[in-house]
Amino acid sequence: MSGILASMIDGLLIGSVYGLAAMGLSLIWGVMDVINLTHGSMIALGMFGMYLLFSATASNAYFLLAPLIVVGLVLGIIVYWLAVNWVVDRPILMSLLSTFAVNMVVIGLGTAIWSTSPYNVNFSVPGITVGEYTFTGNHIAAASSAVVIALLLELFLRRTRAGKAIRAVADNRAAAELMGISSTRVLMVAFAIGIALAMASGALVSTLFPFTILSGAGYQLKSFVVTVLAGLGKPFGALIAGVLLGLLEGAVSPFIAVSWIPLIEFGLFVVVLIAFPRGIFGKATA
Amino acid sequence: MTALLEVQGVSKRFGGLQAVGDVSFTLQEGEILGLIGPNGAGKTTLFNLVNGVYKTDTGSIIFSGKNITGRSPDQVVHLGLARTHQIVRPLNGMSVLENVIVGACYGREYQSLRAARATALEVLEQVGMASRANSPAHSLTLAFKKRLEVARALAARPKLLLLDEVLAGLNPTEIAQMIDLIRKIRDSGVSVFMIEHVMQAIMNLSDRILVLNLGHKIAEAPPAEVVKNPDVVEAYLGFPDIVDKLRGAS
Amino acid sequence: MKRVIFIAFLLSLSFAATSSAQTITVGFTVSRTGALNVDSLEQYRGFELWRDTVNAAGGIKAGGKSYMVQFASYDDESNSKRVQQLYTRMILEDKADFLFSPYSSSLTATAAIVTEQYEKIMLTTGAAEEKTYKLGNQYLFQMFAPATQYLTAALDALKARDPKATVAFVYEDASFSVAVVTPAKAYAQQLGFNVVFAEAYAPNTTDFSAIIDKVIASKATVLLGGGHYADGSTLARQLYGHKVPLKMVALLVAPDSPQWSELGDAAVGVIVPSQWEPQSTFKAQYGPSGADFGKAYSAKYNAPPSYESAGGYASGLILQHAIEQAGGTDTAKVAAALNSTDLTTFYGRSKFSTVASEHGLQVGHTIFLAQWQNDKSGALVKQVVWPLAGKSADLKYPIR
Amino acid sequence: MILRRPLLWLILALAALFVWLPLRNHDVALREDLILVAVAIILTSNLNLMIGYTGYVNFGHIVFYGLGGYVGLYLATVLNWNLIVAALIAGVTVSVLALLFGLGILRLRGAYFALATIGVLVAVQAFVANFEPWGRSTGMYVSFASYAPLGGARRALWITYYLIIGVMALSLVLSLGIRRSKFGLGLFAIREDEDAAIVLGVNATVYKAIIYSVSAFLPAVAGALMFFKNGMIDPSIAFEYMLSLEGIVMLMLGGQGTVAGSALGGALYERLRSYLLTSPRLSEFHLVIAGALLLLVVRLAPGGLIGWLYRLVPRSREVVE
Repeated sequence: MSGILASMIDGLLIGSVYGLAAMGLSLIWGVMDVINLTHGSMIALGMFGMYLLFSATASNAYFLLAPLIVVGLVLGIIVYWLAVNWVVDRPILMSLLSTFAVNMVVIGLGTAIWSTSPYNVNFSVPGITVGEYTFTGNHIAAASSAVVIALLLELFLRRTRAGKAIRAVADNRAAAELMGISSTRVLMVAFAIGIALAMASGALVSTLFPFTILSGAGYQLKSFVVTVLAGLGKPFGALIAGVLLGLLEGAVSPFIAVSWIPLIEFGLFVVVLIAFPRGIFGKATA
Repeated sequence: MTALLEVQGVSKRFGGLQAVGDVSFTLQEGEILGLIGPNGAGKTTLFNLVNGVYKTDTGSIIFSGKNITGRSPDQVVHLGLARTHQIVRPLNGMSVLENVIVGACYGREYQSLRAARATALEVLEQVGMASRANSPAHSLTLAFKKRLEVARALAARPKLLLLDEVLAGLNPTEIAQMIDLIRKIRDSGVSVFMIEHVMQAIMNLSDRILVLNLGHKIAEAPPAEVVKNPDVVEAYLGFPDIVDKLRGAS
Repeated sequence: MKRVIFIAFLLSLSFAATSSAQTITVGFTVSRTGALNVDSLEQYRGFELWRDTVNAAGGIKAGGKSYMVQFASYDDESNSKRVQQLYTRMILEDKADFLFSPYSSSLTATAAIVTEQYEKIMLTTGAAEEKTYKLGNQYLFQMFAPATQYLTAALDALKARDPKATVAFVYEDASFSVAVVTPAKAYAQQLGFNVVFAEAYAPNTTDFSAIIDKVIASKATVLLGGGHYADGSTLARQLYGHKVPLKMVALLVAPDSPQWSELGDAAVGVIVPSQWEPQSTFKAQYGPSGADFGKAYSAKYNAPPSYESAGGYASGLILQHAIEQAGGTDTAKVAAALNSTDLTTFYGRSKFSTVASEHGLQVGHTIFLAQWQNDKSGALVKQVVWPLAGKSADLKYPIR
Repeated sequence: MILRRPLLWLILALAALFVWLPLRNHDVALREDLILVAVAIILTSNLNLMIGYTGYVNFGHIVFYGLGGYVGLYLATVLNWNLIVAALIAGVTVSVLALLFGLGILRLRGAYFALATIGVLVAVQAFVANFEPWGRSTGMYVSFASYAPLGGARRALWITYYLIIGVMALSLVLSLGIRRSKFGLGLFAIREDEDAAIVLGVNATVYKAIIYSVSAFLPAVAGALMFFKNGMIDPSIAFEYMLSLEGIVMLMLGGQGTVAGSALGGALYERLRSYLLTSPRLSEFHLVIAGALLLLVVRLAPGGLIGWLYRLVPRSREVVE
């Protein structure tokens, strides 16, 4: 197997986890026009949530996603009432600051509890070896879990009443309210799902890499890139954009030092923002 | 009389919609030119093309002897073409006076802050808002917000003023005051190009009227001729009461 | 939080005990938070154990007086931004008489600017990079063997076992590891090794798969590099997870920590260049023996000491020795005593360069290689494998 | 004169106080505290030019500080230029770069602009981390010899302190000057309604690019001075995302859009952080406290401390503005 192919498969696997992380950000942003700066800390909480649950139960880490998603939904509702409900429709700075404040509190509490030392979830799934390259079982399991969660979300949004309400509010809140949809409740549910997705992606990352309470920040930045590439409010687009970003990383890394990748990624991010403010998959018209 | 504004074959398309198609007209110095047409006729789009908010697809716009096609709104203001917005856009966080000072500072004369302040006070006096100079702009009633729009545009010391439905939403007393104001403005030497739905007013004020329908010009004539124009009557057929008003006004 | 209260408690105890004796204050910052926190805390424990041992014995006795030791220390958040503010504060407000360095070469470089200005002695530990000692400092004394030595030892050991090995360098792009790898690369070529791949990764890297794919493609059989604990342990885990066919892996700093054994199978066979190992059998001319230090440390912290802990403790010993030689705490006299120090403690030999162009550089201490091996009972232990004279086990090569 | 321009005199008095306080007892510890306060004020007041005056949320403002530090340190220690010249050239270089970046990303509005500024920050950091002449991730160290032209390290630190105080005073005077200028009025118009401002004749594209570039200048100069004083620079401390965000917190705390608010917020927040960091009981909770404080300010007093003061004592507005 050639190095570049192996590298791209690795990229594809990790890319789906980026995509899952970005879905939460994208959903919230698209539905309520709030850039959720608690995203990074929620990803970190997902990591520590997995760590605690795994240490307590020692069961298959990927089965623990379900209870963590529930925790995420509850946490999302709390954060929504604490910091988000009153900034919807306020200037963008307000929502940025209020979510950032929650982020600081969470990081601060996390630092007090866990310090900033790295933690690991010592769970491993046997990998697949092709020639001299081995793809770890954890990567494969995490990527599959991400895709399954993404599909479930897409089904929820397209097939259920609540999902349709979320899409209606995202599309045109005023019109949705006229049709009798309680937008506050819809926003709360969408926010809670966004947080649950962030936590789920954090939980998946925790099975791949060591993490500290500060680790969420890097994934938050990646989520921004992915969300912008995909266009706002397109959660499934975010998954695809995440995979593409992973593939891109995998495709270029054999040819340049890995430390250049952030420059390429964020350079691309700025260029795409300027050239296609609605995202590559967004509508072409302004 | 010489032509102040010459619009030649201007078009604008949004996706599949021809918002303005091949419109040409001339506005003479010192004239009040009215612009009417049913909803969606492309009136505000035409304004946006004239003052550069939108780029034209085809055609040219000559203002005061200069080709201003493709120039941005801020450049157009410096040449002496100011406008108001159909939906008022006060600078909410600032006082009434500051709003008008912005107009004066960045208008045709590009006045200094000190001169602009004097101009602004003068203009506020002219539009009858001197007593509200220090009120926050967001606290005004709609009628005063409309006057503020006019005041800001006037403060730019324009040669031509584009007024976009400054009468809409006002009560009869307020309408009378505004009509009076517009006359005074014209008398002070500023030409006026105005969109209006209040027919009685526009018929009375305008020297000539331009009628748009579905983005195309269907008439350009003095008020009395416009109401007799069969194309105009047909365009308004869906709105019989307006036809009545047109007739009544003449 | 508990730890803070505990320290406050200890401090108040030492106050109570010393009301009759004089005190000296030693200041330093600790990275209680941030990327360096594992390594920095181990170093701190060394300081702490030294202080408690000294105070329990009635303080440092010099010039007919006893000096009880107290600390002034703050969290630097693993970030040099506040280091100068905090060192200035310790010097001026907490009236620190002597200073220890923060952990890591870059934080130390920042602190040194302040300590030099105030002509305060700073013993640096956890700061192996040499550049700082070549800037004309007068009061800086390095406890660690300098960075150049770290991987040259590993290359010597490799040369003895497999002169045809192909070498890859994968290392953190940070002051310390760059200072280690740059001379090591040259040395590897000098020894005739084929260096097939070399890449620095950003500090905080957690995903090494791209680099690992490149290492596999390069057909390297030996990997040298690493940086600090967080990245080094991650790299080792992922090398293991991707089943990279390597015969030897030597990483900086990280494998020395007792926490390394938590890596399980991924830990096996990894070599670490070390400043000190519990198995080392130096004849201490001064202070405790290695065994006594290890026992006291394990009793207090419930974990074996790492070389950072030993370095921390040894800094205290060397300072204590110099104060005793100087007969007091006068900076000039203590500095003179440090300049003429040539002392072997449990930590090994310590001697500082007095050449003007590299004043304070450590010239007495040398590097060990330690390797994680399974002992007869299958437990993971760290064995000294180099230099051959001091080995406690043979180098396991290839790893598997 | 004082009655006509109270704030200008207040700024000069503040600068004089900053100069006098540590000098009185030659109190270097106080100087070290104050220099961080001064830097906080410099960053906040220049950030205010973008956020408070123009309404553009810049999340990557720290990029100017870091780049200034790099250019300045490179000129002062590698090429051995005079410190003041190096700092000024750093300021000009970064301003020119900001102008170029600005013309690109200022086409974006609202959240998109905010995100693009994060992108610029991370991209620049990644570039510098790979840039060989600037020492890649390892950064650059100041040789002690570099302090010799200023009369040794000890004097050099005092000199950089006074220069920083000068930059602080300049930042505040600049903010005040812009606030009272026609240029400032144009910026406020953009902040309130950019499209309306354009129709009123404000050349928003040029104005935004200019203010973006201007808001880069003094932070870059300060960066050059501070990293020279710091003795080393590396990408992680030069482009600290967290510090950039804290700048916004400080601004909100004091009150965006006002000169006094930006200074007050910068000073208070920095003192609070320093206090929490060195207080043994609270040091582990400094982020929690700062975060909770921010949430309260945003929620209860969105105008910040200054806005709150104006509401309590309306007369104070006339004095302070």
